[in-house]
Amino acid sequence: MVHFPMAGLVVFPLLGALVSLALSQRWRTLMSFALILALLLNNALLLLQFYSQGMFNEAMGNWPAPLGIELRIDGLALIFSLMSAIVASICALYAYVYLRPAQLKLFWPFFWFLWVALNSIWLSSDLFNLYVGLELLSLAAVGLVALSRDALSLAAALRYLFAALLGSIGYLLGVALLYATYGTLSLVELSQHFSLTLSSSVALGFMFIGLLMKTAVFPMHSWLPPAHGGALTPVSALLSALVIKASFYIVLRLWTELSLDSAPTSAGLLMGILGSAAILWGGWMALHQTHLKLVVAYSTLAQIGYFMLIFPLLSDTNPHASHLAFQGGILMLLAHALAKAGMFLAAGNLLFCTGQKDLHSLAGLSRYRPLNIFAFGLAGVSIMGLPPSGGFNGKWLIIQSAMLQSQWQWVLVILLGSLLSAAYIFRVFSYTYQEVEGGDRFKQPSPLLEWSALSLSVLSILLGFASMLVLDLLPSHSVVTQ
Amino acid sequence: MSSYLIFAYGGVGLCGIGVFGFILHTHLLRRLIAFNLLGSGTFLILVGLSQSGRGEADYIPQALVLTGIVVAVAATALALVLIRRWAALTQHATLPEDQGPS
Amino acid sequence: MNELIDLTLVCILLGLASLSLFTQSLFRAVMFFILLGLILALVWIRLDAPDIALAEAAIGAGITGILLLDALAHLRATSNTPPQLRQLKQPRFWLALISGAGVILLLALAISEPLAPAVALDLQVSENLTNSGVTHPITAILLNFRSYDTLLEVAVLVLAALVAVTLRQSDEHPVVNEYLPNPLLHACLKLFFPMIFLVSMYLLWAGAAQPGGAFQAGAVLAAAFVLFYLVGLKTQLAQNDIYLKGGWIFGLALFVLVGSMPLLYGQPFLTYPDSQAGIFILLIELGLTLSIGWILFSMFLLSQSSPLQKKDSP
Amino acid sequence: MSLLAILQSFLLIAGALMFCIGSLGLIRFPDTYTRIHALTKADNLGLGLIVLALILNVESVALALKLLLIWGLVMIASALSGHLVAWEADEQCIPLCQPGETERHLESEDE
Repeated sequence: MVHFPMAGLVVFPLLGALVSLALSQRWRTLMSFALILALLLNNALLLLQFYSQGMFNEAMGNWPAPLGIELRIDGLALIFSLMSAIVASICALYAYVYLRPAQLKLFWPFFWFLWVALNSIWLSSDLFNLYVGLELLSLAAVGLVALSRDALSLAAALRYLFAALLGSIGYLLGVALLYATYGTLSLVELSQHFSLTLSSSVALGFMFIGLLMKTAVFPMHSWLPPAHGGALTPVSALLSALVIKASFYIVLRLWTELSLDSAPTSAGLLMGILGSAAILWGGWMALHQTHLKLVVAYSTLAQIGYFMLIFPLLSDTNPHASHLAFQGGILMLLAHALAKAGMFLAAGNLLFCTGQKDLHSLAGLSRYRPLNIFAFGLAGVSIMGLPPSGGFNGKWLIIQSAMLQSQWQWVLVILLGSLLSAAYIFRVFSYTYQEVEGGDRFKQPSPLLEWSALSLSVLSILLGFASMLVLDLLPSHSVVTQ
Repeated sequence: MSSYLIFAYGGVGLCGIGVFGFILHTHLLRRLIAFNLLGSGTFLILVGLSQSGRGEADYIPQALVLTGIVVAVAATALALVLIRRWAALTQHATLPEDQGPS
Repeated sequence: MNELIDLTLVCILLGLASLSLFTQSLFRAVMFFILLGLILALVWIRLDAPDIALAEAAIGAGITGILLLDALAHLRATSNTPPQLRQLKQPRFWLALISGAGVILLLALAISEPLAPAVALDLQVSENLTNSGVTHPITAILLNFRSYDTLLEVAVLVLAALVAVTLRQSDEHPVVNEYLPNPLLHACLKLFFPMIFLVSMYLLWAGAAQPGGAFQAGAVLAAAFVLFYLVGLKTQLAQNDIYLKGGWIFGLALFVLVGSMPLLYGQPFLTYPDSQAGIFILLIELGLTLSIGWILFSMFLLSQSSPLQKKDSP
Repeated sequence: MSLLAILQSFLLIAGALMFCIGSLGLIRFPDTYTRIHALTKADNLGLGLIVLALILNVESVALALKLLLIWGLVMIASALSGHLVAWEADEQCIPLCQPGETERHLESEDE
């Protein structure tokens, strides 16, 4: 039974996909929720197994790497798997209430394939397997965006699809060069032989460009706001919270496993500059949107920028500081996943109340739908990085690391970005506090919708108190410098 | 120069042309063709380059390319479905931002 | 001499690629692209990769070509602006040119470096081939050593078909079977159908020891289904949602089932029982062939049902 | 150089020439019907010559029969596809070009 929990992360969602395609409506829903429960349980088992035996690998088909594909559970993979389990199950609950039956019927298989792809990416330590996982993820995400079937979301889906395809090919080009140079696809084995020659730099360059395009880092971001802002609400939450994290996760994995922190600092600097531009540009654009969901989507752009600031701070000269930056980045990623999912769900509820997309229509909601505004606000606290929240702890660790390495420019960027995010979130609030005449003319979302949004927001705050619990899962010096 | 390497360079050319076309064209079908060229170029590099390192057929990259081709076809089919639906709804085969003043 | 052939092939390849991107007529562009696929099949032969050549001819050129042509017929009514290469002042052109040239330059630089692979993976493949249940290395890699990749890849295919269903118009009528009422076609196809199925199954069977396998066989099967449809034979099966989706997931379900069986015996996911790997691989491949054929066919079929409303004014 | 080799190269070159002529016809002939004529006739003959050349070289009868089978199948397929193209062209009332006339419908077809 030792092999069960790890394979379960892939098998259960695959079963979910099969079941949701094959069964009739009632059984589909029932089985889907049963499988979600099974997956949550599975994650808990895996956590226990990890506590008892630490990091472990498993060879698919009993063929060890480099010949076969090995899955790996380490702290990072486990954190991301737990994160996706929590966010996905709450989003599924939300979708079950929110979507119309015809939409729900199509939502389930896409949702399950998305989860398969996410888990396969978190676990994989094989370059080509990551490519297949990425493609599965992109196609599932594109399908989810196209779920609402109107012209706007179709355009968004097409834009997203083309960006994602180009990104995947960039990644695959890099894999091709790396395989030709080192003769292996296993990340572990690659890290043993890796040296930063011309061809491997070119390979990594292509891979990073492709992956960052899929993550929507600053100059390659234009596909994200319409896709995330225009999709159905539970889909937006899934995309913003989880999907963009997957390609970023691969960048992070490559960077740390191949010890790129000892590479010339220009690469890290470039990533930092892109990140800073994303923070400022995303914040600025979020401040000027008139649609609520676009505000939240642009806020995602800005948040991606913070993750990028990890890279200039990872260096082998100061292991302590770079470890702080790594921990801070992971916390930011987690906090963003919870908070952004909560924010999107809350925004969806607000839009449901008013029936309009415009920010002006929010007037009066604070008085009549305080619970939703509260959920939105709690998520906003974490996004802005106010204490006590996961977002605050993450930002604080990154700032600490930047100060220790006296890279003050990043501190400045983070402070500016926080100001911007405070501005765009309070701007939304200011609309809701406007008094309107005519009393309560808003629709009332079902309590399940309200509470699922609130629970995610609360979790993002709780993360602020439980940060150490999460960070303990990471190896004490995950950025090992050989 | 081994024939493997020649085709790897051919793949490089295909990639370049593919990227050029992908960025230049606004017509979605042409963009899709460009993506497929890019994919074929990548596959050629993958097989050609790793075989030129060994000097004989290497089955691992060949198997990877087989997987890659199927994935590319799936992506192409998906893109075509989207493009058609988009064209049916809007009578355009380009994205709104590329349509320009008309 | 051989280099001369290779160089000629590369030149044809690049020429066709440019033509397929930059001819004015979209129809010709698609034609050049299909032609490119056929030339690529030759190139794969020259690269000692007959499996890929088969797949490229059947899937890359064949299926992609059919889908592209089919889409083209539906896009006729859209405003088709031909590529404007002469607008040199457009920043987009310069961006494209710089990116294209940059990619070529970087890749060429990277390729020109001498290679010294540290790991000899192909040796490991040939060492473990006897335990894999098949004698053809590529089938061994695809369905045993790296079967996890293949599992996810089949999921990608199912997903693509799923999007096609998602976007089907809700108000549409059932597929009108617009078959070709040509007596000669019917007569010849009756002759050909058994042969096509035979070829498909042969490809599947041969995959264990020679080039071939589930994907090539599936593509051939899909072609047979499309021909079935064209001559107006019963394709009512595909109208039924249950059969349609059941056909898609059959292969994937079988794969998952066989793959997770060893979990109950305390072995890793996707492990085949000792000395019976060959049978299980054949079983999975059979399921995959049927599903792949069905998926590719239903892609074609589903696209038939959403004809483009003709524009009133040009 | 043996007699066999000379015969083989003769057949191969002749076959390739037939393909060239067929392709030339495809480019130069004025309308759909004559183009099909060029393609189906010349290419079948070309393939036949090449198959003959290859048969001279094979060891087993089975292989020779396989080559012949390929030829036969391709002939049926090309006859069928040629017929279908002509039939469809006829359905769409694409006119036959009269001598001295240049193609008209093709320009409109490409748009």
